[in-house]
Amino acid sequence: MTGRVNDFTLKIATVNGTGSASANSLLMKAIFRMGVPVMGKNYFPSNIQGLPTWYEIRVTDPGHLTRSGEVNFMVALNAETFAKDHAEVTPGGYLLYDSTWPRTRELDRDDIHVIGVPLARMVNHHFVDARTRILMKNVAFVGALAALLDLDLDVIEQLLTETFGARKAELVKANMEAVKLGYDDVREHYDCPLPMHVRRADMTAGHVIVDGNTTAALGAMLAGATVGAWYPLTPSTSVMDAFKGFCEKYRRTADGEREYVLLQAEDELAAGGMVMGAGWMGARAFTATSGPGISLMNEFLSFGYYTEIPGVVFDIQRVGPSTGMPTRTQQSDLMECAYAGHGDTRHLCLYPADPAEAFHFSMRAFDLAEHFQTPVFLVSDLDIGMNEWMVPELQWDPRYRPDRGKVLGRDDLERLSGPFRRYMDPDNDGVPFRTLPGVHPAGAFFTRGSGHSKHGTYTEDAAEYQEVMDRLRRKFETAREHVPAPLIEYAGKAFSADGRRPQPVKYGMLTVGSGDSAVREARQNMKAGGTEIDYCRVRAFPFSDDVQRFIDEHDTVFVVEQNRDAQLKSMLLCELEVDADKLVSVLHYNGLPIASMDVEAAVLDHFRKAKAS
Amino acid sequence: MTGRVNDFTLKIATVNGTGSASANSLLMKAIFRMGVPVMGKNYFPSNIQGLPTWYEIRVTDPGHLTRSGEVNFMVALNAETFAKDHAEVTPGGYLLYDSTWPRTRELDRDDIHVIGVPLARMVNHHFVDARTRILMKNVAFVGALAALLDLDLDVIEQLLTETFGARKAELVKANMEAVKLGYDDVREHYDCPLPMHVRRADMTAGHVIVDGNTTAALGAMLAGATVGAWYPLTPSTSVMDAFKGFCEKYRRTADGEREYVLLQAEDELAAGGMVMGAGWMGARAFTATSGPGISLMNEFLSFGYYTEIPGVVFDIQRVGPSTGMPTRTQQSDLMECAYAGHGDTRHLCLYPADPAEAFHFSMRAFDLAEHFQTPVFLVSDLDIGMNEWMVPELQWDPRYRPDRGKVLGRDDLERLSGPFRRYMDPDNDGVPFRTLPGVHPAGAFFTRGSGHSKHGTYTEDAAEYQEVMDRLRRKFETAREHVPAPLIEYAGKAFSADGRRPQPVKYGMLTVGSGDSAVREARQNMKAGGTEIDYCRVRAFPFSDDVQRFIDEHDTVFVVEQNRDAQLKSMLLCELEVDADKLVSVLHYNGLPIASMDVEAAVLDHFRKAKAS
Amino acid sequence: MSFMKKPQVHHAELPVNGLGYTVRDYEGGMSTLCAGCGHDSITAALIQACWGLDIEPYRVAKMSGIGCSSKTPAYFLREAHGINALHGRMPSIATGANAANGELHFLGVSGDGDSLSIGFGQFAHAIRRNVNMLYLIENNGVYGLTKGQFSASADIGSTTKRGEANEQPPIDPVMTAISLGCTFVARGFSGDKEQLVPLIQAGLRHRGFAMIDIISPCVAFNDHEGSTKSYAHTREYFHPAIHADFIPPREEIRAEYEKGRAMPVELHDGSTIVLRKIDVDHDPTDRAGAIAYLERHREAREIVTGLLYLEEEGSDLHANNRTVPRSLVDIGMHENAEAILEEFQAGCR
Amino acid sequence: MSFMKKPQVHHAELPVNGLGYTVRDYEGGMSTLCAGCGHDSITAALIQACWGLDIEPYRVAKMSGIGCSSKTPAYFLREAHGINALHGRMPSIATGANAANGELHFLGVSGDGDSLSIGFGQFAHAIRRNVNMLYLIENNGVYGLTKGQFSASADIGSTTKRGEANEQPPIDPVMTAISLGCTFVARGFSGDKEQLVPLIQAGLRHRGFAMIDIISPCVAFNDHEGSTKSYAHTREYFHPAIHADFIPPREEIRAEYEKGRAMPVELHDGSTIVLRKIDVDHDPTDRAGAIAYLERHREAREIVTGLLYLEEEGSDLHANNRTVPRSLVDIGMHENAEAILEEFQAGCR
Ligand SMILES: Cc1ncc(C[n+]2csc(CCOP(=O)(O)OP(=O)(O)O)c2C)c(N)n1
Ligand SMILES: Cc1ncc(C[n+]2csc(CCOP(=O)(O)OP(=O)(O)O)c2C)c(N)n1
Ligand code: SF4
Ligand code: SF4
Ligand SMILES: [Mg+2]
Ligand SMILES: [Mg+2]
Repeated sequence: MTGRVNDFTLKIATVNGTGSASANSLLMKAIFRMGVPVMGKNYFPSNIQGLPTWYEIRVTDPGHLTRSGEVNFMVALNAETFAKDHAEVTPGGYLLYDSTWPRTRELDRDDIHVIGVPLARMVNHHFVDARTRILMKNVAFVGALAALLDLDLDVIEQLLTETFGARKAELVKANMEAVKLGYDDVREHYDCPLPMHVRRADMTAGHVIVDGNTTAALGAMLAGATVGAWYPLTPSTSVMDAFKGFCEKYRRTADGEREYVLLQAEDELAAGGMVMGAGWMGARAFTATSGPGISLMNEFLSFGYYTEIPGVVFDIQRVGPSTGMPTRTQQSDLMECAYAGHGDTRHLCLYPADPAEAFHFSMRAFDLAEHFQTPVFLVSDLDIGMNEWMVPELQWDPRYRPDRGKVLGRDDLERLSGPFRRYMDPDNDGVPFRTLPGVHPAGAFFTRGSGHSKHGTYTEDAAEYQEVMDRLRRKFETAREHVPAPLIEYAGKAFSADGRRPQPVKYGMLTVGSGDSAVREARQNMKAGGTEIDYCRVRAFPFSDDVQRFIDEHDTVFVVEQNRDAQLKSMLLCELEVDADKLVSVLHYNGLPIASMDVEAAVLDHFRKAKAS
Repeated sequence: MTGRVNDFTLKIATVNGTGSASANSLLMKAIFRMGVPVMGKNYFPSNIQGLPTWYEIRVTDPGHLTRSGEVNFMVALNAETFAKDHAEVTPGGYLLYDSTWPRTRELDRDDIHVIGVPLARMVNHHFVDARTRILMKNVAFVGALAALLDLDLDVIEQLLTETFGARKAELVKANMEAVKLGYDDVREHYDCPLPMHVRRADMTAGHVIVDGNTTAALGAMLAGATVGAWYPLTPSTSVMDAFKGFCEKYRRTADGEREYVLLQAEDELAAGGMVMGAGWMGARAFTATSGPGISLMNEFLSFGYYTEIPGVVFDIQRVGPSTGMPTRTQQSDLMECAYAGHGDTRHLCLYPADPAEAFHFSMRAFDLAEHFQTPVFLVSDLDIGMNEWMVPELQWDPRYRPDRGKVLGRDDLERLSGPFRRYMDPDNDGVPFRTLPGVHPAGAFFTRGSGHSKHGTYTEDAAEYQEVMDRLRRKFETAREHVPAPLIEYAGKAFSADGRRPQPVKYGMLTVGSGDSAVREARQNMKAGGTEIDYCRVRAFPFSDDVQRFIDEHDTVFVVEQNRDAQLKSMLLCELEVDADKLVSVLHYNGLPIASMDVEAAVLDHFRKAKAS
Repeated sequence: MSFMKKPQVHHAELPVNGLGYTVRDYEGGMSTLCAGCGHDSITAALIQACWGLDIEPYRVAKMSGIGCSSKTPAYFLREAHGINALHGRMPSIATGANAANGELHFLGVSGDGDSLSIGFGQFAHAIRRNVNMLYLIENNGVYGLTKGQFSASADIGSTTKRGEANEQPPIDPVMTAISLGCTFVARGFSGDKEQLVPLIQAGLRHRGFAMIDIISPCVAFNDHEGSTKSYAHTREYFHPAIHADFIPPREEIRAEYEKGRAMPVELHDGSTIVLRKIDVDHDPTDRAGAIAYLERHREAREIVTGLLYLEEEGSDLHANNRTVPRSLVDIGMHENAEAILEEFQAGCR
Repeated sequence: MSFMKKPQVHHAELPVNGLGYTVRDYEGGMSTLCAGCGHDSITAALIQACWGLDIEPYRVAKMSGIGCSSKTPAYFLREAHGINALHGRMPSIATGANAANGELHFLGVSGDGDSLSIGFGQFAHAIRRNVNMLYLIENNGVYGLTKGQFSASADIGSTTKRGEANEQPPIDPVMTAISLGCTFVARGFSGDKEQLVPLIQAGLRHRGFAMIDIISPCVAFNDHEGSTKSYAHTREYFHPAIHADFIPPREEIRAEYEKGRAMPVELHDGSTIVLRKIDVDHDPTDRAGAIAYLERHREAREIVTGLLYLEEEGSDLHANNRTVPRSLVDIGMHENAEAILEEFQAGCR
């Protein structure tokens, strides 16, 4: 662990509400600007001020934008968690602490390098105002790291200038002073840079740093969503904040009138109803929430399924059950989203893996909702939604046209002979025609969550009821090949008998959403160790035939997911024809994003056990 | 279809709000009193007055207390549904109608016997008051049937006397007059009794006629439930009406003080919270609801699971999704109940098959809830809950003692050294100790749905969080062998290799809840046709090992359930190690209780197809 | 503007309105309610009110929750789109629908159970948002559809058919609405169509949330002696305070009003409501006064009816939002999406 | 009665109450709220109030919803069982818990978001049921925990930190509670402990639902200029109306009160509240008058504080139910279950 140039993990332990968040971003962005791929994960507490918070930065020229699972450099600035943070450093790694308060007794490991910087002392000496002192301590450690890791001070200054803008030049100056304090002190006392450091490269061109809630919000706006309804709930709140920001910029007429309505509902149940109301009226409408909100929307989801009203629900998953850990990540709403609501219901779900896909799937969700006239979930999570990710630049597809689905307009209705019948299946795809309120008298019908016939009339008749339910099931089957296909990668190069795809190897690995990069790194590491594994990432529910085939063509498929109860595996078993023995669960559910090491360890463990038995 | 003595189905079509409900009960009870097994199913509309309603009575000395699927005698008194009702009669069967309005044009079938009785004319002639005329028309047809089917008039008079009591003797008299009107008219114009009729027998001794909502309510009272909270919702409302009735009788002190509290909540969400509040305090508490209510309780179910608060939820399932058909039956909340709530949650569920089991499982639910400190579902349905069933008399087990679970009392806490730790696993069964508010200062802890450690303290720590989640899963595993075992019956007599159970045949049939009797009759009919099938009825979730074994030991298992999406089959696939090919779904979901014919037809169809391919 | 070619001479005997429609054109499906149910009378009043206002039926959005009352939108305006929401959740559906297209007439029908029990939160918050709609509570003091349990509007001491007395204080929709800032608050009685029709008309024309609490007896479960929501009890304690005469835009105010007793209020569309004080004590434009007046009469158990509070200056959801004055249904596409995307990403490097 | 052998001489310097406890014995875990948060002051007032009433901590049930305010029950009475319910759903938990065992002291802490947005329905219905509990709303006009969105108690015109103005009328918990029939309604300010402590004490002793709306500024998100829930604004518009002096049972009323300005009200446990009128206009036992008074001051934007409405005769949930006067936790077993079963079945043949 000495010469890890451009390939190490740095973790910063501080207290929230002290300005550390901006210091951490600054650090991450500086590395990015130096052309080196970088991953950032924020582990913040569920309060406003005073609790432990961590930020993990992985500098990764191999491009593994995921947690490795180890920490090579710890910046331990929180007394409360010092012991734990100290213990977490990998042997051979580094620990930086604020030596204003020497911790000689606690520093009892001889397998790591300890760097003491008297941050508080220097900063208090230099700055007067109390709040400034707190904030600048965090900037000073950035300076220390800049020296140790060989970060470019010009880049840092440039970033500060961009943040504060020309008008707040004095802030840039103060911040740079703090940077210098740390920088100079460390250069005075330590050999800089360390053998583990950052070296300028050219690997981040064509990339951006974004979070998935912002990209999802942008997708919603560009897809034409005009009504958003929500209730604040971590970690989904920033979707709506971002949506509002975009709309204020791009959705106001010259004289300031809004071409959108954002409704802060009284709770998630009402937010769900608002989306249904707007969808019934014909607008593209959505809400963003997390597990507790989905629970509250269950009745409306059952309603939306049965009445066939479009609407989009962003579920930014967090740790459950119940209030759980609101600021930690998990994939534990997979089943709830797919089958939400009482009665026989099933919902289309899209599973983005990163902020780029969150953007594209967000747009896709609106198209699918209107095409299939049903609530559609974008199932994201806190890791995708709130962490800053380096992703390839988002591309706009100039051919994009919204798919508004089968809606009879005024002229269609004018030509209609006989009454409009809402729930027929004219095209044999399970998708009926709909009409919108206020367009034409001939389009009128009564939408109800109670029993209805294919004509849209009230019914309690067994056969009439069943006919509609059967069509709904057919509609869902149609969707199977309309939703995003899984992403499948084969390890081998040899082609299968039919020549259409490479010959599968013995093992497959299947995951969903934010598990992607950890699985990719694990695969690569295992390949280096001689084990080849094919890969499938499910991107939507219902599962397409490709998923079935992928499972069929492998002896063993590792199903990697971030929940306790193997929810993805359960859904595969429910929905496909799968031999249960084949599927081996790799489960991770402690609230931290899954690390490549977690995947690797589980798979290797399985091999070991399989060999032993 | 002539000489079907004691073995036929009678169906009465009327309009609701006309007093037909009591006439139908009278009819059913009279047959029961004559010693002949009888089944009654009520298909009533979701309004108060004026819509079509049907009542189906099966007279069944073979003891098939289920719908056969055919109607041998139709009493068609509703003009609106006359055509349909007329068409439904089995060839060779009978149709009785009110010939006050002759329907010669509509009576166009020559394969059935038509009996016209001028009910309205006779009744209007005899009675003066308008409301009495409406009511008595329904009593008059009972008289007509009494003549045709050879029912005992004394039994009818006795039943009327019991209903109205001595104080309303004039009502008994009026009713008997109406009965006689019908009776005499028919005897005058037709050969009575018909070849298809009732013959006194002695097959109902030791049986009672009860509905499952009443028995479940009685179970709740006898299990010691002291707090009930609910919001009116068909078909669950009568659980609470019955509970109240029992408590008013048996739970008031000499001076009228109540030893229970019944809370009519403002909605189901609040009802769920009230149950949790009472459970936290230590009382046995429950709610009764149906699908929409479960949807609304999702957040609290997730809370109850994670905080480990006992509580019982009766889900009297009706037709979904959404408002669906509130007065029709279905088993479409199976998955929602098992996995209700966001995050990794799973709930104990009990599945009674009839009102007798509803009684026993209701009591059991309270024991399990306190033993495992978790919400427990009693998953019943409208068919069990609201229809009158003939069942063997309920037996009280004198050894019954409530299982209040691991609760530290005042003395335990007095002896406690060190702080109380809520979420440990002292007995290695996943079940921690709990304490109740107000008992002792040493028992205090803070219950929260947010992340907590095994000590019960707030945590955002990955390992501490996971530890609790893992124990919760262990607790669920422990429950597997504590919940009611499946009921398994083998067709064969030969014993298996280990001598412990009969040798299985090739085919198995598996069902849940109210599917029981239809499957039993189908099995018996198929056996007569030469096909033997073993039988397993799942009675609880989680599924015990016996269910796994049953599936393992058969080549094909028909999974019979009353929903569209094969929810039971899905759960079997998720929870057990099952080869999906083995399970063949038999699905019925049109809102009527499944008939034996539905099962038989589906199974025979499968065989035919299997042979063909 | 109508799309439908009306059969010219149907119902020749019936008068036609400004659009050439007869009241028949405002009807809906057959009611499945009990004979004598108050709700059916309200349906009739609604039909008449809409006919009288020359409203194009298809430009109305009919909405309801679940309950006997909530079934009624199927029984009027067959050419209007309708939606039966979930129990208690019509306000959120109405809010979303109105947000999407504020150009239609929004007409919500609810029950006392639907609005005051399960739906109380949504009801209150729709008022706060001042969603531009007419919201009727068909108030019978019970849950009709689930067979007669007390609702939250049942008065203390009111009894069930079996004689059990309610012991909890009622939630009064009128008081609630006024204190939550509702800008149009009225109470009527299903048995008094003459009073009700102009109230409905005024409510439909009011810009903002107009709430009318309508006592509407349930003959099946709450019309017995001992009930305070029966026909008999309502008639006995009926206390009209402010009569509202609705006068369409640009029509002259013809009736003669006693001085000091009539207040004309012009609505945003040019129509006028003449508030005729039956009870001089009450000034329906003074919120504090109205509340005090209601509270005094409540203590006397009187059922005060009429247009009880009116504020025509409030700004509705769209005014607060400064929404463009048209439907948002087809508005959201961006010509310059690619540029927007690039502008955004420029800040992410 | 206490089970705990208290270490005899700890905190020797602190005064002890009737049970021999010091205020330290009423404390809880360390607060994790922001320094300066109003909620922490309320916690301190609660501690002092309970100490002063000689309440046995373990006989209190502490309950809350979700929010910064709802975290506070972890910071006082460490010997009491506590429960953090779901967001907005504490009233139902409290109702069920109280139904199960009405013998404890029930103390609920909520926020304005928790009670007036998501929880408004439950809040209203717990009032209707008159659950015997003290219910505090720590009212800061924002959602603190989710970082500063407006709550339903935000006043029209109040601005966010970024300057956006709220346009929806506020829900006033005091007005709401009175009009829903709440029997004890007060308002306080986290910055005025002297007024607050006796209000809390009176509320704890009141039989029935006692609601105290406490303005409690959020220093992180709503203490800026333009906010109407800031310390500065609250102090400026603070208008004490009725001061409550709480006097324990059998203690003599010692203070001298100006004639006509003091009203002693005896509570069910023999303690007394002396209502001291600061504002002679206001009679806190006259509901209609109280409402009118509040409405007038609301129009003047004044924040009226004190014990604003009190009715000591109301009957609570258990009184209405006629529950046996003891916990139901262990009561439900039937000696004669077999006979009951048989009696039932006798009617089923
Ligand atoms: C979630 C939910 N809970 C319960 C019900 C059952 N339910 C249907 S209508 C109703 C009450 C209706 O009362 P109200 O709104 O006063 O209407 P009314 O029938 O009296 O006109 C109830 C409880 C339901 N449909 N949905
Ligand atoms: C169902 C649900 N929705 C949203 C949230 C997120 N949430 C937590 S606290 C809170 C608002 C708290 O506001 P308030 O009650 O005023 O408390 P404060 O923090 O201001 O004291 C919200 C929206 C949640 N916990 N649960
Ligand atoms: S039950 Fe009552 S509310 Fe329902 S239709 Fe009948 S009379 Fe009307
Ligand atoms: S955010 Fe506001 S309410 Fe929350 S702790 Fe901080 S100051 Fe208090
Ligand atoms: Mg009602
Ligand atoms: Mg707040």
